Amino acid sequence: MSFTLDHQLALAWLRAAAAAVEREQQRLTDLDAAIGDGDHGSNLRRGFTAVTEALAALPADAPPGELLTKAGTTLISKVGGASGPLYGSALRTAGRALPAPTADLTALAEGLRAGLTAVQKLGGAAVGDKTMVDAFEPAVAALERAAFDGFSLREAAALAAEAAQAGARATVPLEARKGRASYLGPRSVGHQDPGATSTALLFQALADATGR
Amino acid sequence: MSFTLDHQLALAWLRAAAAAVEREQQRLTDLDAAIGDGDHGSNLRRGFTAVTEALAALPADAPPGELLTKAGTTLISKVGGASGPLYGSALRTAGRALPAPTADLTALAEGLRAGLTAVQKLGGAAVGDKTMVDAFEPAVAALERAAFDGFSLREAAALAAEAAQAGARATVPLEARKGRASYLGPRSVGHQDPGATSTALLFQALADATGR
Amino acid sequence: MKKLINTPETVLDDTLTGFAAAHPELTVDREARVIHRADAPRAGKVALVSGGGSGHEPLHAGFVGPGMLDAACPGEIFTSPVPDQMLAAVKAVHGGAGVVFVVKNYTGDVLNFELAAELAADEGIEVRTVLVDDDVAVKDSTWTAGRRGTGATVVVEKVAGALAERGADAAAVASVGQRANAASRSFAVALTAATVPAAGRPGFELPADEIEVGVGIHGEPGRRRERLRPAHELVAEVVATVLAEHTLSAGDEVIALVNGLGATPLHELYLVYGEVAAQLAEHGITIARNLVGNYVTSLDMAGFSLTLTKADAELLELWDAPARTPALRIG
Amino acid sequence: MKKLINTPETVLDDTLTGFAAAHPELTVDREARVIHRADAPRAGKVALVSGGGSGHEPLHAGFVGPGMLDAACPGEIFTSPVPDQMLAAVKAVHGGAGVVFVVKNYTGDVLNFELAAELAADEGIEVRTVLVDDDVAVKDSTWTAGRRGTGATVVVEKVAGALAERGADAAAVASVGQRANAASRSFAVALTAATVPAAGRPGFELPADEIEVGVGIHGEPGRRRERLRPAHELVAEVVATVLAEHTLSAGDEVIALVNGLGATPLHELYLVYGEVAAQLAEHGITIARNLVGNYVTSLDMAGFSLTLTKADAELLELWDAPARTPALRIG
Ligand SMILES: Nc1ncnc2c1ncn2[C@@H]1O[C@H](COP(=O)(O)OP(=O)(O)O)[C@@H](O)[C@H]1O
Ligand SMILES: Nc1ncnc2c1ncn2[C@@H]1O[C@H](COP(=O)(O)OP(=O)(O)O)[C@@H](O)[C@H]1O
Ligand SMILES: [Mg+2]
Ligand SMILES: [Mg+2]
Ligand SMILES: [Mg+2]
Ligand SMILES: [Mg+2]
Repeated sequence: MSFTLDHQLALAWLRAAAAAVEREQQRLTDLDAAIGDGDHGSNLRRGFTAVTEALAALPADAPPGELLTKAGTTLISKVGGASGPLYGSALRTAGRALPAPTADLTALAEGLRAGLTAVQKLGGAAVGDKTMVDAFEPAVAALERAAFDGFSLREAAALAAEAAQAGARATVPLEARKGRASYLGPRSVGHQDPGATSTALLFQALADATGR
Repeated sequence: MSFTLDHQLALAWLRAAAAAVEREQQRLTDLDAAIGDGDHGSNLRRGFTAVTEALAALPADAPPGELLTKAGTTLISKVGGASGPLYGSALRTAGRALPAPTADLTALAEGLRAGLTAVQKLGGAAVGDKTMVDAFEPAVAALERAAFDGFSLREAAALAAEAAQAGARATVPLEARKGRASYLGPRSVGHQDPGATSTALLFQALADATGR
Repeated sequence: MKKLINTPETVLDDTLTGFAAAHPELTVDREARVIHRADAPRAGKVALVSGGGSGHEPLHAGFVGPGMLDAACPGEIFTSPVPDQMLAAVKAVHGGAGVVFVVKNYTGDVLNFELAAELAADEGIEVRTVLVDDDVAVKDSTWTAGRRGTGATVVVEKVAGALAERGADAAAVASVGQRANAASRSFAVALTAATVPAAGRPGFELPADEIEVGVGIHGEPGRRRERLRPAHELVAEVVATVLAEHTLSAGDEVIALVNGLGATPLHELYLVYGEVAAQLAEHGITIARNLVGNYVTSLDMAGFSLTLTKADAELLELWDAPARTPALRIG
Repeated sequence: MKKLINTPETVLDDTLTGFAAAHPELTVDREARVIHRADAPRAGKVALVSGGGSGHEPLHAGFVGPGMLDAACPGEIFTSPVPDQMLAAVKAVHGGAGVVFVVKNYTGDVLNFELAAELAADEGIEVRTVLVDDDVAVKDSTWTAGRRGTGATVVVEKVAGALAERGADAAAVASVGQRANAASRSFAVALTAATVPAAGRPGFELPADEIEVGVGIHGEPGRRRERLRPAHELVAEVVATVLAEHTLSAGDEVIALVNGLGATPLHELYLVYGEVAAQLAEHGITIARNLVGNYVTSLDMAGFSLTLTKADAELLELWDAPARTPALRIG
């Protein structure tokens, strides 16, 4: 169990994320097929397979920020679609913002806030637009609150995972205003956003990694 | 009730044929879809619709041969496919062979034999090849036998219709050697030939017309 | 049945109307149902005329133009045209140097073109015929209807059209067409059945994981049903089937046509072409020229056909000659 | 799912292998996933680069060649390519006169091309972008992702390509592309859904007598579901929808594209074109140029899109300029 984000934890997080994406690939694709183009699962799978390989090439003492940055640039280079640049920029920006050799909860929350800002700058989506931002924002907010309240990284990660999951579920009744689902207009209502769903997986992966 | 084929009877026959084709169009098409290309019903319907129109333009004293010839050339001009030239040549050849102003049973049998010969010359099919010849041949043979035995035209037509029908049914177990169905090889077995089926309709139309 | 049509009865007329609107560079006689070059008749040029049932677009109207056909006669869907159409076409394009018919080997086409040739002869116009019979799914025998005409039609119309354009005489034009046909073999595989508008439902029912092997272009079932396999394996079977009925050996060059049957996405056809090229290379056979796309289709059937024409210097030179038609432009 | 593929994972690579084999006149860098003109880079010529998800063939690779694109970057099926591809393309074709990207307006394409433009700028190469957003099924608004890019892409790539070929500078090439896009509106109707290989089943289920109206080219459902009606009525709705978002009036000329979505038989497209031409004529609008065929597809989706580009002398002149590409040859 880690109290700060170090190399080990960052590696465990990203590997858990890759495993979750692999496991949930079909579900993500099905969600995307309903209101998008049916490739979100295979997109992220391709991306995180490459991330796992890229991380293996990094030195064992690489700081966590370097791992996140590497993951981000790899996603940008391998995924394509909307989620590639968005997740890629999020991780790259977060990674660059993290201190070395380790990041405490406050630094992690700040880094991920920077990552979220990058996503919003690139994609122009606000909370309620039915995108990954709807899961990302509450998760980062939960980390920030937990840091302020003095929670442990492990407790904070669990809260963030819960918040992301709730945010993803909350996209169901929304009408999409960004991404492909927005083309459907009112017909996008009643479906959970695939990107918000994968964001929830990524925060659950962090919680799982801190819990080990 | 006619004892010879005159203008009236020829007209009634061809009209009954047109009505039968109209009525059985879907069945002919379905049979053709199974072992051919699914157009036999619409082909003959298009042809006999044109025949009905063309006959209306002939003078009321036109001999039966002229009606059959007209029907034949009309089918050639309107049907296309394999059945157009075959039925068209059969009727044209038969029509040209018929005496004027009326034809007795013997003359009719001779005329239709000439028509059948034209079909076989054009298409190269023998009995057993699973084509219209399988219904045409026994029908003509029945007419010839009936003429020899001194039957009336009406009795002869009924026998010919029966023979044609039996011939058509007998195509079911055959493997096609001519026409599109031959492309299927052994898979053509178990289906009734559409052209033999329409030939049976045409002889039934003659029987119906003589019976009125 | 889902189709972009008005009524099954008007499909051909409505299609011709659209074709005429889209191609003002050609003359479309909707009454006579003939499409011909606007500059016809060309004095002294052998006139190349083809036609057949509709539903195989762009065949044949899409190949009318300088360097290919002088005229095309479209029949009803999957139904050979009638002799009156061919006669009208002959009269429209005959330039005094004779006429060559390109006829796909189906009983209906053969008979109707035969009758048309007789009618033309009655008017003093000599007609020669090139019969196309490349489909090895059908065994060739005098006891049957013989091999069907499919993809090779494009090759025949291209090379015969090129030679006619150069002013060769009718015997030479017919002869090179016959040579191109004799040098060609084809085979097709269907993933789905075609639906004839007038029939209203597919010609056959195919389970979700099965294909028809050895199909023709008229929606009829093929020689047998098989499981769908990866493209690599499927192409291996198709290539082997074509080569078994061909006279190709290592060192030979071919013109290869990977042809979509109407509802096959282009990227799949390219993928198939890649397999074909690689597998022919293993046999030492080089693809000198190729076409990948929808050329001889079967309405909304998904699947492909492979046509291999053994090439020689003359055929390649005629293949490369300019053609300016709606569906094929070369040079 | 019935497709002529090996595995869903290898579809793009296998397709590229086939495309490379079929088009030796182009250079296919399978490692970098870039297709470019064999004579690139051409010193002093503005390089026109496009790309997008695969599954829309012949877009974009089919439009690489003299008179149109210098390079194309194919992404995975329905997935925008990655910035590394665009950067590799830029490096391969940049001839010192700048680069113009043609980008269809989808979040993924826009973001990835944006990142690529930044990477190119880092290497000192200036990139301009033409954003294509012609699909009126999507309301244009800053609060949404904006209109999608569909059929107009062909028009933009044609006219911008023609101007680049003539040696115009990057600003002029981008500007004429933007002008062609602004003059274009499109709308699409689907009869069947597309199946993404990796998904394995159709994007939506459509009853036997219903269609999706206002679909895009990524298999997504449209704005609403309707009964299939005769082509005449359906085209009337599509024409009215396009005209309502257009600035056309009687006397205007257009370039019209009746585009198949991948599994639509060509004869149906011609039939639709006939209706389009007749109905536009009723509005006093003349079709000056047309394309009828599969140009911007959506895998195995059946249906069509209509694109109308308001024409002027310059656009028509650029349209008529020579193009020598696998999928479009003009002049
Ligand atoms: N403008 C945007 N801002 C934030 N997230 C977005 C935006 N557009 C799309 N997304 C997210 O991306 C997800 C789709 O990703 P993916 O399917 O991989 O890419 P694509 O839509 O290009 O096929 C959506 O579910 C949504 O969460
Ligand atoms: N060579 C032939 N000789 C006699 N009849 C034939 C021959 N070829 C085909 N037929 C008949 O024609 C029928 C098919 O007619 P039709 O469907 O109208 O034409 P097509 O086969 O050109 O579509 C077959 O069922 C068969 O009876
Ligand atoms: Mg997607
Ligand atoms: Mg038939
Ligand atoms: Mg037929
Ligand atoms: Mg996508």
